[in-house]
Amino acid sequence: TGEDNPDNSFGPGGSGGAEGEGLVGNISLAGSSTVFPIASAVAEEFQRKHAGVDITVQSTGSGGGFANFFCKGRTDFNNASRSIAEEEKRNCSENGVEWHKINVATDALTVIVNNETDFVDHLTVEELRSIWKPDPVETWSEVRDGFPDETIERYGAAETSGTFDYFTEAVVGEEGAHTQAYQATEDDNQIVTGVSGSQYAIGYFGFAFYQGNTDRVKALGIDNGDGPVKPSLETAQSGEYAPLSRPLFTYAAQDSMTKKHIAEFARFYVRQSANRELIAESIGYVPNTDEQMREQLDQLNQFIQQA
Amino acid sequence: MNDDTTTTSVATDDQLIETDPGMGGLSEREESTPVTESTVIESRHLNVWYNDTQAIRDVSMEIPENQVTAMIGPSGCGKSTFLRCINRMNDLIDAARVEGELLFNGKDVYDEDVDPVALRRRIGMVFQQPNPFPKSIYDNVAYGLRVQDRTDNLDERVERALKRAALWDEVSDQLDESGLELSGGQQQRLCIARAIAADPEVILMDEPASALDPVATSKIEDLIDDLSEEYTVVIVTHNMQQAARISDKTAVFLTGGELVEFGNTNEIFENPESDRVEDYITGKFG
Amino acid sequence: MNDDTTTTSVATDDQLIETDPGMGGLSEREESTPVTESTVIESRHLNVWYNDTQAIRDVSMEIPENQVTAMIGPSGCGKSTFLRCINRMNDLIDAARVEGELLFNGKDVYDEDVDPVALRRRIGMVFQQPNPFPKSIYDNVAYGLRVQDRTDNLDERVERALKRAALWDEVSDQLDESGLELSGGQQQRLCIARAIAADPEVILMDEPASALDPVATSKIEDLIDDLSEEYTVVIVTHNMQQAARISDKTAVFLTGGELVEFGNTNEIFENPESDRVEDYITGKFG
Amino acid sequence: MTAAESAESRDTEFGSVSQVKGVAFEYLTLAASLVGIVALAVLLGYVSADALGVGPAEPAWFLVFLLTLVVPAIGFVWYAARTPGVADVLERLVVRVIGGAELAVALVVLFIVSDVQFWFLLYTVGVVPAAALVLYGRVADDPRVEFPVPLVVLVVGLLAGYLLKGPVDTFPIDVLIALWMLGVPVASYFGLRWRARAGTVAGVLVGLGILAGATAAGFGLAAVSGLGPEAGFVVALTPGVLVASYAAEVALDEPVGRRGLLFPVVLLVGALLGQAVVTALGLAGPEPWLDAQFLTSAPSRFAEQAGLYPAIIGSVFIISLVAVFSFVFGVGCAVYLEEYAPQSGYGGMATNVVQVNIANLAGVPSVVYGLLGLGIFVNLIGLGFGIVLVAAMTLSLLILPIVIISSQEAIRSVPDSQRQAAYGMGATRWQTVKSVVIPEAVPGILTGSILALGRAIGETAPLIIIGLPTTVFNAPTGLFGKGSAMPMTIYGWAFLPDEAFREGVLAAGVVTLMVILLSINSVAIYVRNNYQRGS
Amino acid sequence: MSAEPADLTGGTEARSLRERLVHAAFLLCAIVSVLTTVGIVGALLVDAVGFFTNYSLGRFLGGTNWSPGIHPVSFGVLPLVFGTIVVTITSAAVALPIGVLTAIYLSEYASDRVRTYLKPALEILAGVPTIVYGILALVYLTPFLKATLFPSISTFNVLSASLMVGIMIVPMVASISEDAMNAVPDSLRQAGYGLGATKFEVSTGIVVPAAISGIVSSFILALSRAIGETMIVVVAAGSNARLPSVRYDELLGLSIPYVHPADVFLEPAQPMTSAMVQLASSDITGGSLGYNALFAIGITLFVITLAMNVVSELIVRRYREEYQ
Ligand SMILES: Nc1ncnc2c1ncn2[C@@H]1O[C@H](COP(=O)(O)OP(=O)(O)OP(=O)(O)O)[C@@H](O)[C@H]1O
Ligand SMILES: Nc1ncnc2c1ncn2[C@@H]1O[C@H](COP(=O)(O)OP(=O)(O)OP(=O)(O)O)[C@@H](O)[C@H]1O
Ligand SMILES: [Mg+2]
Ligand SMILES: [Mg+2]
Ligand SMILES: O=P([O-])([O-])[O-]
Repeated sequence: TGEDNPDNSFGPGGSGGAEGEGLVGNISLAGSSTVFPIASAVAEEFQRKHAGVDITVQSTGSGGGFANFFCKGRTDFNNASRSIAEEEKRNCSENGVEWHKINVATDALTVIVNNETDFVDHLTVEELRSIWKPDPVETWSEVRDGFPDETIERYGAAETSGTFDYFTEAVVGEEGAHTQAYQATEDDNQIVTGVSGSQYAIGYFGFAFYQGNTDRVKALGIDNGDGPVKPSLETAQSGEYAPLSRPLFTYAAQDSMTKKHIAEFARFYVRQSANRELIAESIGYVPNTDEQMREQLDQLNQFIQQA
Repeated sequence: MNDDTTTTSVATDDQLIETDPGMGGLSEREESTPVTESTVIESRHLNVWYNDTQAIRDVSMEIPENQVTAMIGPSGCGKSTFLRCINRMNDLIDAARVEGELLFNGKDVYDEDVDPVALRRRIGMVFQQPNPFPKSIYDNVAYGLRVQDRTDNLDERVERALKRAALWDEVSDQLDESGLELSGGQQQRLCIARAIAADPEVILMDEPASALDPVATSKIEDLIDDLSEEYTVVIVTHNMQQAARISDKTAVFLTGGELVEFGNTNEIFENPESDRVEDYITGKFG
Repeated sequence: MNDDTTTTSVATDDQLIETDPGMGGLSEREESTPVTESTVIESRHLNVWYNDTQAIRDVSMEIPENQVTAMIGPSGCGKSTFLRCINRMNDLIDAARVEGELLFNGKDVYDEDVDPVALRRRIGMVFQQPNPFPKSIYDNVAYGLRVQDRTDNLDERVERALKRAALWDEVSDQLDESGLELSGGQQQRLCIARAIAADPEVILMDEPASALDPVATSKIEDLIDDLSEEYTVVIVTHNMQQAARISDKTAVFLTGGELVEFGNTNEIFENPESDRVEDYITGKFG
Repeated sequence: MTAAESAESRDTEFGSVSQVKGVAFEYLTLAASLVGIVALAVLLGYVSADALGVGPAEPAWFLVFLLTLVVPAIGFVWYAARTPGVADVLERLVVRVIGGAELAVALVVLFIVSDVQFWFLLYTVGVVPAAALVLYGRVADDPRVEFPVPLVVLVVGLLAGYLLKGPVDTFPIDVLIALWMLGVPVASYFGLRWRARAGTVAGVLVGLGILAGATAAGFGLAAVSGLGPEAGFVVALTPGVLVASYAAEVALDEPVGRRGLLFPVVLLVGALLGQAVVTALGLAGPEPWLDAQFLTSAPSRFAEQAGLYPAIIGSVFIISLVAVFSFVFGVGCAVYLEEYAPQSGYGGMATNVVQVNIANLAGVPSVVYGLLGLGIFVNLIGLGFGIVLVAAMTLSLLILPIVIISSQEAIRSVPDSQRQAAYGMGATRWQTVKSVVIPEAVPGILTGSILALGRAIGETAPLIIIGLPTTVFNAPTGLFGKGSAMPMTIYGWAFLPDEAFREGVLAAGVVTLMVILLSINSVAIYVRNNYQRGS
Repeated sequence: MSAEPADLTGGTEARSLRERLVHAAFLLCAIVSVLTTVGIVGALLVDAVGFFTNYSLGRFLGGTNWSPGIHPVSFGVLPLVFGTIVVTITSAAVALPIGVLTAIYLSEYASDRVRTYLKPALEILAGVPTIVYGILALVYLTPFLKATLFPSISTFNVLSASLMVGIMIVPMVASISEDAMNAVPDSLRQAGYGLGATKFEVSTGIVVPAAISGIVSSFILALSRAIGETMIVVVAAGSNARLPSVRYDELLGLSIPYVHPADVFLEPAQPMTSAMVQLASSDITGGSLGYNALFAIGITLFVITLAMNVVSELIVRRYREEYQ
C-alpha cells in the first residue's frame, strides 16, 4: 500500500536532511487502546531516528485490531492487552498470517478507594470477587465482618475494554462475568472523581493512571493467598502482585519481518520495553526487566531469522 | 399648479348637497341617500410618496358618513394608496411617506399620539383578493373581536356579522370548516363579515369584487348597498359601471395621484366638470 | 367539425396569390411585396396538444418566402404554440404532442431523421422578453456561430449582424460590455442580431415588441421591414395595428387553436371573410 | 357641519393598544436569535484564550497591543467602511489573501502528498499538448483539431505519462518542476493581462518579473521558514502574485481605493511597534500553544512537542479529493436532474424517486455513512483500512446530497428564457448547459459546495468507523497512504489523561480547525454576496 | 416551392457522439446517488441479518439491558434508545423554541440589514464541526455548570451534550421555519393589521399558525439530526447504556416510584450513535454477535431517520399545496 516517496523534501515533518540509517518504508500498528500509548511513544522515538520511516498507529481495541487488520494481513503489528483468542488464531491462519507474540510491558490493575476510607487496606481475591461478581453483595458489611453497613458504590472500566475483560477473568474467573451494578466509563478521570467523592466507593483501573493520582485515591493491597501485596513497579515486575498484573503484548506478523525497517522497528520496540523512563515514568506501565527484555529480543531475532 | 384649482374647488363644495332623485339614471341607490351629511374622514392637502415617486398629490376631500364613496381612476393613480392612508396601512411600507392632514372624526390620524392599531380597530378593511385566514370560518370572523379582547357574546356577534354579510345561510352548519374551502365569492363575503364583526365605523374596500365572477360580484354589490345603512363605506373600483351602481359619491383620480373631481356620483357620471374625467369615463383612455 | 370548413378553405387557396397594391390602405409595405411567392413553411392538418388540452386544431397554411407573415388572435389561441412548432421548440415541453405535417422546404420537420438542432440552426427565433445572455455584446452575437463551429471571420460576421439589426452605431465601442446593460429596445435588437448572425433562412418572432416602449417598438418594426428583404419572417403579435403595419400576410387564430382566416394582410383587415374575424379585428372581443 | 364640529359628538380618543407585550416579544425573538451565536462566541473565546495561552500574559502587554495594533486597525476599518471605494478594496484584498492562502496550502499539500515527478510527466505529456491543440484550434480555426481530437490527445498523453513513469528516471529538480507546472502558466496569465493593459513589453517584463521574483522569494522563504524552496515558491506565486497584481491594479486605477492598500502597512507597523514596546518594557506576553511549532510538528506524547502537522496535511488532502469527487458527481447529478432527466411518464417517476432519495440521503446520520464506507470500500472492494482514499470517498458520499441539492437550486434559478434563447440558436443540449446554464449557476453551485466542504472537514464519526488512525507522524503519501485528519487527532487528544493536552493542545487543535473552516466558509459567503445573479 | 429539399438530418457524427457521451456521463453521476442508498442498505443489511439470525428482533427491540461485554451478553436496545431520546428531547426543548423565535425575528421583525448579517452568523452555528461542540461541552461547559448550577454533575453528562446539540440544530429549525413563514402570503398579514391586530398578534396568531406545517417539518428534520448526532454525545455524554434509575418515595405507606431529573440529566448516558462508535473501536472480536450489533443499531437508526425524513417531506408537500 502507498507509494514510497523518498524524494519528499517538502514538509517539515518530512525527511528533511538527516536520513538516519537510511531506513525507508511504512509501518502500521493497530490494536489495543491500553497498549496504544506505548506503541505511539515507541513509534515517536523510532521516527525521530529514522525520518524515512512512516509509522501509523491506530487504536482499535485488541479484538478489532486482530479481526479487521492483523489477521487480514493489513497491519504489521497488533497491540493486545490479552493473548490472542482461539478464534482469532484460526482467522489468522486462514489468511496465512503467521505471528510472533512480544511482551512489551506489564500493566497492574489497581483497585482504589477513597483516601479517607480507613476501614479497608487490602482485600482478598475472594472478597474482591464478592464485590464484582454478577450477583454481588450490596453492602461493605457483607464483604467482611467489621466493615460498615454501607452500600458499595462501584466504578469500573467499560465492558468493551480490555481492562474490563482482564479484571473480570482475573477476579471472577470467567469471561464477562461482571456485575452490571457499576458506573462504567471510558474515562479513568471519572473513576478517580467518583471514588474520591465517596467513602464507600471502590473502583479499578490501570496502574498508569493511579500513579498520577496518588494524592486523590488510595490503592488497596491484594491478597492472593500469600498476604496482601500493594501494587508497585517492583511487585508487578516480580509477579508478586497477583492476579491483577497482566502482560501487554504486541503481535508481529512474519511476512513483515522480511522488511528491514520493520524488523528493526520490532527490535527497537523490544529494547524500549525495558526503558524505565519511557514505559514507567512517561506512560506509567511496568517495564520489562533487562533480563526479560534480552530474552524477548533473542526470540524475536529467531523469528526474524525464520522470516 | 394648474390642476390644484380643480381639486380645491372640489374640496370647497358644499357639505350639504341635495340629491336629485330624478337625475339618478345610473345610480341605483337613490332611495337610501340621506339628506344631510356629516363628514367622517377628511383629507387636507394630502401628499404621499414612495421613496421619490409621488403617489398622491395634494388631495383634499371629505368623505360623508353612512354613504358609499367610490374612488375610480386608471391603474397606478393612487387610489389604493389613498385608501391605505386612511387606516395607516401604509405604515407597513417602509418606503411610504405621508404629508398633509388626514382627519378621522376631526383627529389627524398621523398625529404622534395616534396608535395605528387602535385606529384600525375602528376602520375595517376588505382587500382585492379574498384573504381569509387558514382557520375555521368561525375563527375568521371572531379574529378581530379576539384581538380586541371583546370576547363576550362571541357566538352571537359572529352570527350577526355573518348574517350582515349575507353569508349565514350558506355556512351556518359548517362554521368549523376552514375558510379556505369556500368559493371565491363566499370568501370575500367572509372577509366582509370579518371586517364588520368588530363594529368598525368605516369600512374600506379595495376592489373587493374584481377577482370575482359576475354572480358573486352582484351579491357583493347588494351587500355594500345594505352596509351603507350602518357604516361609512369607501370603495376603490376599476369598474365604472360598478361605481355608478353602488356609490353615492365618486372621487376620480387621474395619473400622477391627483384628485380631479369629487362629487355626487350621478353628477360625475352624467355631467363631469372636467374634460379629462369625461374622456376617462367614456373610455377614451385608461 | 363545422369550423374546419373555414380553415380548409384557407389551406386550399392558390399558392400564387397576386397582391393588389391598390388595396393596401393599412399595409405600409406595398412596394416590397413580390409578385410570386414560393412556400418555405407549410403546415398540413397540424394538431398540437398539451397533455389533454388541444392548443392547435387542424391548422393548414403556407408561409411564403421573404415576406412577413403575422399571426394574430386573442390570448391563449395557440399563436405561440404554432410558432414554436416550426423550429420544434415544443420538443422541450414534455407535455406537448404534435400530429399532422409541418414542412420546411418540403421536408417534414417532425420526421424521425430530422435533428431539431440542425433545424433550429436554419430557423432563428426572437422572444417576447428580450433575453440576451449575461455575456458581452460580442459574445451574444457570436454565440450562434460558435455553437455551430463557424468561427471563421467571426469579427466580421458579428459586425455585419449588428449593423443588420441597426445596433452597430450604438454599441460598436462597447462590444465587451455585458448585453444586460443595454436598454430594453437595444436588448431586443441585440437578440435579433444574435438570431441573424448565423444566417438563418427563417426568423420567428413571438411578440418581439410587446415589452418595449413606443419608440423602441417603431425601431423594431422598421427593422422587421428591412429584414424581410433577405429573410422569411413569421411574427406573432397582439397588436393589430402592428400586424397591419408590418406584415404581408396575416393569419388569424381564434380561441381553441383554430386558424380562422389566412391571407394578404390588407384583405384581412379591410374585408375579412368571417364575422368572427371582423368582430375580433374591430375589438368586439379579445 | 364641518369635520371638526361633527367630531365633538364622537370619540376622538383612539386610545392605545398595549404594546408592552409586543415590544417584549420582539426583544425575546431578538434574544433568541442571538443566544446561540453568543454562547458559541463565548465558548470559542475561552478556547482561543487557552490556545493562545493568555494566562501568563500581563495586562499591560494587552494594553500595548490594543493601542498599537487593535485600535489603529479598527480605526482604519471604520474609516474604510465610510469611504466606499476603500471598503471595496479592503474586502477584496482580504479575500484575495485568504483565498490565495487556501490555494497555496492546497498546492503545497499536493506537492507534499503526491509524487511530483509523476504529475510532471502527466502534465508535460498529457495536458500541455492537449491545451496547445485547443489553443491552436481556436486561433487558427483548423477543423482538424475539433472536439474529439484534443480529448484523445489528452487521454493518450496521460496514459503515456503513466507508462513513462517506470522507464524515465531522470527528472528536473523539484524547483524546476514547480516553475514549469505553476510558474509558467501563472506568469503567462498575468503577462497577457498586463500586455492588454500596458503593451507587449510590459507584459513580457511582468511575466519574467513574476518568475524571477517568485523564485527569489521562494528561496528566501525557504531560508527563513525551513520549508523546501518549492513550498516557498508556491506561496510566493499564489497569494503573492494574486495580491501583488491586485494591489498594482488598484494603485494604478483607483485613486481613492488605493488607500485601502495601507491596511497591511498599518498592521505591520502596529505589530512591530507593539513588539518593540513590550520588549523595551520587559512585559510578559502570552505563551501560546498554537504556534509555528504546533503547526509544523507531528503528534507527540509530550504536550509541548505535540503538533498537528500530519493531520492538517491529511485533512487538506482529503478535502481536496472530496472537493473533486463531490463536485464532479454532485454537479453532474444536479445537471442531469435539472436538464436531462425525463419529467413525465415512467421516466419522470424514476426521476422523482431519485429526487426523494437524495433528500433522504441528506438526512442519513454521518455515522451510518461510516458503516457504508466500512462495508463497501473497505470490506467489499478491499481498498484498505485507514487510508486517505477511503476517507475521501466516504466523506464525498456524505456531502454529495448537500452538493446536489444546492447545485440544483442554483441551476433552477437560471431563467428559462436563457435556455430557450440558446436552443433557439441551434445550440445542442450540452452546448446550452455548458455555455449558458453552468456559467450562470456557478456562483450558487460554488457557494453550496464550499459550505458542504466545510461540513466534510469537521466530520469525525465516519472516520472513526472506517478506522482512520488518530496518530500518524508523517503526512500521507498518495491516495492509498495512511493519513489522519484534524478532527481525528483532536478527538484522540480529548481523552488523554494529561491535563496539558486537554487544556492547551486540544484548544490549539480546535482553534486551528475553526480558523481553517471559517476561512473556507468566508470565501463561500464572499462568492455568494458578490457573484449572485444580476450583479 | 423552394428548390432544394431541406437536409435536416442532423449534424456531424461528432456532435451527436458528444451529446450522447455527455448525457451518459451525467446519468452516471445521478446513478451514484442511487448506488449510495443501495450501498448503505446493503452494507447495513448484510451484517444486521447476521445479527438478527442469532438474536431475535423482539429481544433486541424490547430488551432493557445493553451489555455487549458482560456475560450473559444481552443486546436490549432500549437503554440506547433512552439515551437517544433524552438527548433528542432535551436538545429539542432548547432548539425548537429558540429556532422558531429566531425565524419569527428574521421573517417578521429584522430589517434587511440585520438579516444580511444574522443569517450567515447562524450558518456558522450550523457549520461548526460537531467534534468541536463536543469538546466545548466536555472541557468548558460541563466544568462551568459544575461550578455554578449543578455541583453534582458528572464529567460526562446528558445536559451539556444536549445543550450543545440544541445549539447546533437551532439554525436548521430557524431556516426552514423562516422559509415557511416567508411563504405565508402577505395578504394574510395585511388582513390581520387591517383588523387592528398588533404585530405581535399577527406574528403569533396568523403567520405562525399559517406556517405551522413548515415549522413542524423543520422540527422533524431537526429532531432527526439530533437523533443521528454522534460526536457531541461520544465526547461529552459518556458511554453508560442505562435506563434511568428509579427512586422510591414513601407516601401514605406506599412507595411511589419516580425518576429524579438529576438521574436523567446530570448523569452519563449512551445514545445509539455513541454505542456504534464504541463498538467500532472496541475490543469486541470482529464478526462476533457484539460486533454485528453495530450494524443492527445502524439499521435501526437508518430506519428511524428515514421515516422522519419521509414524514417531513410529506408535510412540506402539503403546505406547499396550501398556498399554490
Ligand atoms: N409599495 C410600494 N412601493 C413603491 N411604490 C408603490 C408601492 N405601492 C404603490 N406604488 C406606486 O404608487 C403609485 C400608486 O399606486 P396605487 O397602488 O395606489 O395605485 P392604484 O390606483 O391603486 O392602482 P391599481 O388600480 O393598479 O391598483 C403607483 O405608481 C405605484 O407604482
Ligand atoms: N407548456 C404548456 N403546458 C400546458 N399548456 C400550455 C403550455 N403552453 C401553452 N399552453 C396552453 O396552450 C394554449 C395555447 O397557448 P399559446 O401560448 O400558444 O397561446 P398564445 O396564442 O401564444 O397566447 P398569448 O397571446 O397569451 O401568448 C393555451 O390554452 C395555453 O394555456
Ligand atoms: Mg390598487
Ligand atoms: Mg404567446
Ligand atoms: O483496547 P483494549 O483491548 O486494551 O481494551
